[in-house]
Amino acid sequence: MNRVINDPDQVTEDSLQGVVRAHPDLLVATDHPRVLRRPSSGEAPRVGIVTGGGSGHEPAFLGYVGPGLVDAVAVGEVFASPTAKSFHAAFREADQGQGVACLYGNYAGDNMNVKMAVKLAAKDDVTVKTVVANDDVASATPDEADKRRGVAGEIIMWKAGGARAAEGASLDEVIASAQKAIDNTRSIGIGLSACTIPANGKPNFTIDNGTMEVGIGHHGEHGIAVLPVAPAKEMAGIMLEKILADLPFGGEDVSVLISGLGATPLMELYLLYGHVDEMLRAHNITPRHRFVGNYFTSLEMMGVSVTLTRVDGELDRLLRAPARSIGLSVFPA
Amino acid sequence: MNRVINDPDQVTEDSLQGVVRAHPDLLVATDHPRVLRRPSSGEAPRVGIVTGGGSGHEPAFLGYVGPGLVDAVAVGEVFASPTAKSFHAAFREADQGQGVACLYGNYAGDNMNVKMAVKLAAKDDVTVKTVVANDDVASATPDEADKRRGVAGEIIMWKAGGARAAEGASLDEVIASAQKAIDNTRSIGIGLSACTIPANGKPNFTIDNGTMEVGIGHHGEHGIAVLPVAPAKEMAGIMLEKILADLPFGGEDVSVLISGLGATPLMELYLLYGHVDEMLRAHNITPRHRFVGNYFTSLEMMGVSVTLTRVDGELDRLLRAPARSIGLSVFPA
Amino acid sequence: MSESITLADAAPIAIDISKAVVAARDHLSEIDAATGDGDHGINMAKGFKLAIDRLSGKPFDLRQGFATIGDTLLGDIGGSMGPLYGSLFTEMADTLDGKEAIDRDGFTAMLRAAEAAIVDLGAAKVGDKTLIDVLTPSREAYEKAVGENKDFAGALTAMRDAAAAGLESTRDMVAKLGRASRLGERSRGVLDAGAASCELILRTLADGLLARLAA
Amino acid sequence: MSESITLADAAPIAIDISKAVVAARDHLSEIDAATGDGDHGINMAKGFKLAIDRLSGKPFDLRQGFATIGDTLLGDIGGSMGPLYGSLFTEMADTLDGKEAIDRDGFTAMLRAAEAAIVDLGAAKVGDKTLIDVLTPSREAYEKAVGENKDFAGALTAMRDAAAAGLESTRDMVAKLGRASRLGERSRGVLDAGAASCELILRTLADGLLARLAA
Ligand SMILES: Nc1ncnc2c1ncn2[C@@H]1O[C@H](COP(=O)(O)OP(=O)(O)O)[C@@H](O)[C@H]1O
Ligand SMILES: Nc1ncnc2c1ncn2[C@@H]1O[C@H](COP(=O)(O)OP(=O)(O)O)[C@@H](O)[C@H]1O
Ligand SMILES: [Mg+2]
Ligand SMILES: [Mg+2]
Ligand SMILES: [Mg+2]
Ligand SMILES: [Mg+2]
Repeated sequence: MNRVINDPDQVTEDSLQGVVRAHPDLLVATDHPRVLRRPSSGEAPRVGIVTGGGSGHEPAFLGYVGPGLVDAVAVGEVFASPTAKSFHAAFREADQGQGVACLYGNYAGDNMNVKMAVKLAAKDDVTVKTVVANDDVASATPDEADKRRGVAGEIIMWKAGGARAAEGASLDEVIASAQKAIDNTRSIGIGLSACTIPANGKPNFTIDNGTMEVGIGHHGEHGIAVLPVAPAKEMAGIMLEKILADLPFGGEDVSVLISGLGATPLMELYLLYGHVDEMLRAHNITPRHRFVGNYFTSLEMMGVSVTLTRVDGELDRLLRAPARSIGLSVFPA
Repeated sequence: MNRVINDPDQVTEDSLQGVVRAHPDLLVATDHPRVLRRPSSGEAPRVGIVTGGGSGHEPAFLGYVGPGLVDAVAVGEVFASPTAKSFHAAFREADQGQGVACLYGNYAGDNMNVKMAVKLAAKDDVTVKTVVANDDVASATPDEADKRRGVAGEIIMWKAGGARAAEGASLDEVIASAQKAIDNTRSIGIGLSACTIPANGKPNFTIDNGTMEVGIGHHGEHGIAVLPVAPAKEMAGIMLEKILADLPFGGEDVSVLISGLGATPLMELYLLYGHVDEMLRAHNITPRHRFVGNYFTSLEMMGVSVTLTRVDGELDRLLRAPARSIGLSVFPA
Repeated sequence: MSESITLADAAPIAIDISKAVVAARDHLSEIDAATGDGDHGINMAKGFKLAIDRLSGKPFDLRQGFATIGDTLLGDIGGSMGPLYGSLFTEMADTLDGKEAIDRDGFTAMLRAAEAAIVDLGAAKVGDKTLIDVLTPSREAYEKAVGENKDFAGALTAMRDAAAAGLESTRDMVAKLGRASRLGERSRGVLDAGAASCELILRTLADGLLARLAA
Repeated sequence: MSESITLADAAPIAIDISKAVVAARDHLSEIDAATGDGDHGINMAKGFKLAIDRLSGKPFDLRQGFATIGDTLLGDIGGSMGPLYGSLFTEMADTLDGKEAIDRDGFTAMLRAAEAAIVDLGAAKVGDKTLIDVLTPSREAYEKAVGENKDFAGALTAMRDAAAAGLESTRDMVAKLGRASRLGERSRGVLDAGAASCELILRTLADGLLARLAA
């Protein structure tokens, strides 16, 4: 395992040191060692946006802290939910007296820790409302959509919620927009090789050479089918078929987000984007917002995910709003 | 080889299709299939900036086309210089009557192709001047610095040259600033695992598990030493020692750019940045500009590079100037 | 044979449990890798190791030992295990509040609190292929033995056997909760990681008490 | 034995050379991988395959064949090989301009032009571990044989042998140009990739002419 680390059990701590040194304009340390926040800005108080999740998915989650996006983030161990106390501390850091929107992904650990943290925050009179991303169509059938994982669609949720908060909207409005964003978002991933948690020292799952796992999760959770590696064009077809069957897309504008899972070269992500774009247009769907890059990764896993969002006037406005962060920047028009 | 491609011999073509579909605001196709350019902008004519190089280094090179950066790019096969005709076509696309600055990296193929292209351009009365990046300290001794490879320092050169052109400077001024940027820049990389050119189907070099190659090139060119993998802190020490010995840094501001080579997770790049930052400050050197990410990659190679630039008032201004591209964005202050 | 153990005498059991978890680190991760994300041993070992550090150097009794484990898991270990086992140990400690010793009925209260903590937070049911498949049958076996008037040692032995059987029962289950649930039928045929750690904890606890009862 | 071959008769040699390069694709890449970046065969094969496509279906002579190879390499193949071999074939074709046939002296001119094209662009010297280590001794051996009054076939044979020896000579050299030069002493002990392709091209060219001379 050839890594750029010191003690494998301390990668999260060590990495956070570097993050705050590299981006003091975006992220500062707090009293809680696993919580980072935007530096105080002197802007008018607004709804605070919090997220959190396991490490190893960089730029998610801390890479989406910044103007127009997230205010504070709770950072977990590699592939493990942050603690309840971390989420609680993040709520305190983000709160500006207007309440906090906690926008996170649907994993057992995160659900439990957020639940406990919301209770703790209530004792401090900090109102926290939540939206739980469940965009991964491969992780449960439509009638069990509440069991679905949150994956790269979380970025769209953060962007929508963050932009709405920046507009000065109320907590309920922010929650409604973030919920709307995720309700209109579907994702699916294809895994092409496994990854190794540093503290583990060996891959915690396997994808045989020459095979791809359709519907794989961000931690190597098994997908819906293991198939021989297909040409990129077929991969695009397989993924779009699952997504389009799940939410009636058609005749409207969408946002397309292609994320690498870590080690797949950027040139391949663009190659896939070309096919996705072509196929969508053939379905009379217009990619209005386009994101291609390593937005939500799983250490050095090879593979890709595709995230589609139906974009109405409101979501279009929120996606276009300026934002700045490690993972996503939108220039002022 | 689990890749997101179709025909392995067509990855470059196929990928370019996706790039122009994804970013019509930044990059458009031209009459030459291997040349992309910024869309026409209606701005006042200024010096055109061209670069080019092999594919597989994304976001380099095409990812640095955009406002405040590069105007046109010549795209080669994976790890191979673009053709002379491609460079020539890129010169034509970038020229606005004020001449063209071709800012590229020091490789035999690129040198020859640029040389032939400059001759071809002279026949069209397009003036082209060049700056050849040679920032890789590991690739030759100081007395043979003209043999050194260009690596991630090229980004600093593009940023400086692009910003100077945007200021309306003359061709000679743009060339002088780009040359100054690269003259004050030093890089070194550490390779941790090999990569596979799709058309090859198997790795074209090896890095044994448990070893690191100090000074590796962007195409797996051998470095200066193969050592057991060291802790990140030692890696930082090894790399800084080489760089600091080569150019008298001290008591001044620098730009630090940490680039992953492809598959090394972002959290490890930040982890390394933390050590580099700490060590520089201990040397009384202040990291004023900080870039951490996958800026210049080699397909799915694992490893990192560190690039340091001595920054005076002019370079500080040029690095701060607004820019927008796939690989690097600097917000208006 | 004594029927009660002072919390001071029982204190080392908190360390024994922690050490057992730390020693099982790779084993637990391997089980998790089969259906989950392979980190169960890492998270657990990190938390229990931290708890050992926090307990070292100062005197404590079983209640304080469990409370420290609970606090550490809740405050420093995320994932599912932080809140689940954190609440489990915190609630177990709470049942020992103000007591000097643990006896057969005290242990009933402790087991009930442990189970309730997990169910409240995670809403798992027997058959979902989680640690509840160890915890619930263990608590039931213990109470059944008590109902049959077995002594403390006998009830502990019954619990320990039920824990082992409970763990084994997860092998043929299809996961319904947690990461493994997305696997469906493919989760059948392997043990559940949380069930394995739960069995280890209950077994070490039972063994520690049994050894002291026999002394 | 004839002493001259018409360019029309010699035309298939352009295809033979191209096919030989395409067939050596993996072999050439392997050699390049030892000291370079392992793509020599890929670039070369892609270029020569394209040239075959462009030549197929219409009549051409050796001059046109070489000109098409040269154009294709210059226009479609980057790396070092596009400009180097592109100029080499273009300049070789130019020496055939206006001619009907190739003979002993015409071949001298062609070889000189080939060498000059490479030296002008790449400034390599014998001993730098590049294709010049095949090209220069081959040209010299050819001219020496001509000076010794050997016939066309004899001079070609001398050139072919010198090319093979030149290739072998690169094994013990330390690379001074191109990617491999960064290796220093570590580049010793393996052949040079460009030298290998150059030897293949010269050998195929000589064999094609020799076969026609003997006919
Ligand atoms: N809702 C739940 N109730 C009880 N136990 C659960 C629940 N969800 C998951 N588990 C347990 O958690 C274990 C996995 O723990 P761990 O691997 O540490 O966390 P994660 O799934 O976050 O990686 C499973 O084996 C299962 O026993
Ligand atoms: N300046 C030069 N003159 C002649 N031949 C050269 C020169 N530089 C490199 N070469 C040849 O190029 C070969 C490598 O070609 P290739 O692998 O296709 O290109 P690249 O080095 O760009 O990957 C070397 O083996 C060497 O023979
Ligand atoms: Mg986990
Ligand atoms: Mg090459
Ligand atoms: Mg797990
Ligand atoms: Mg090569």
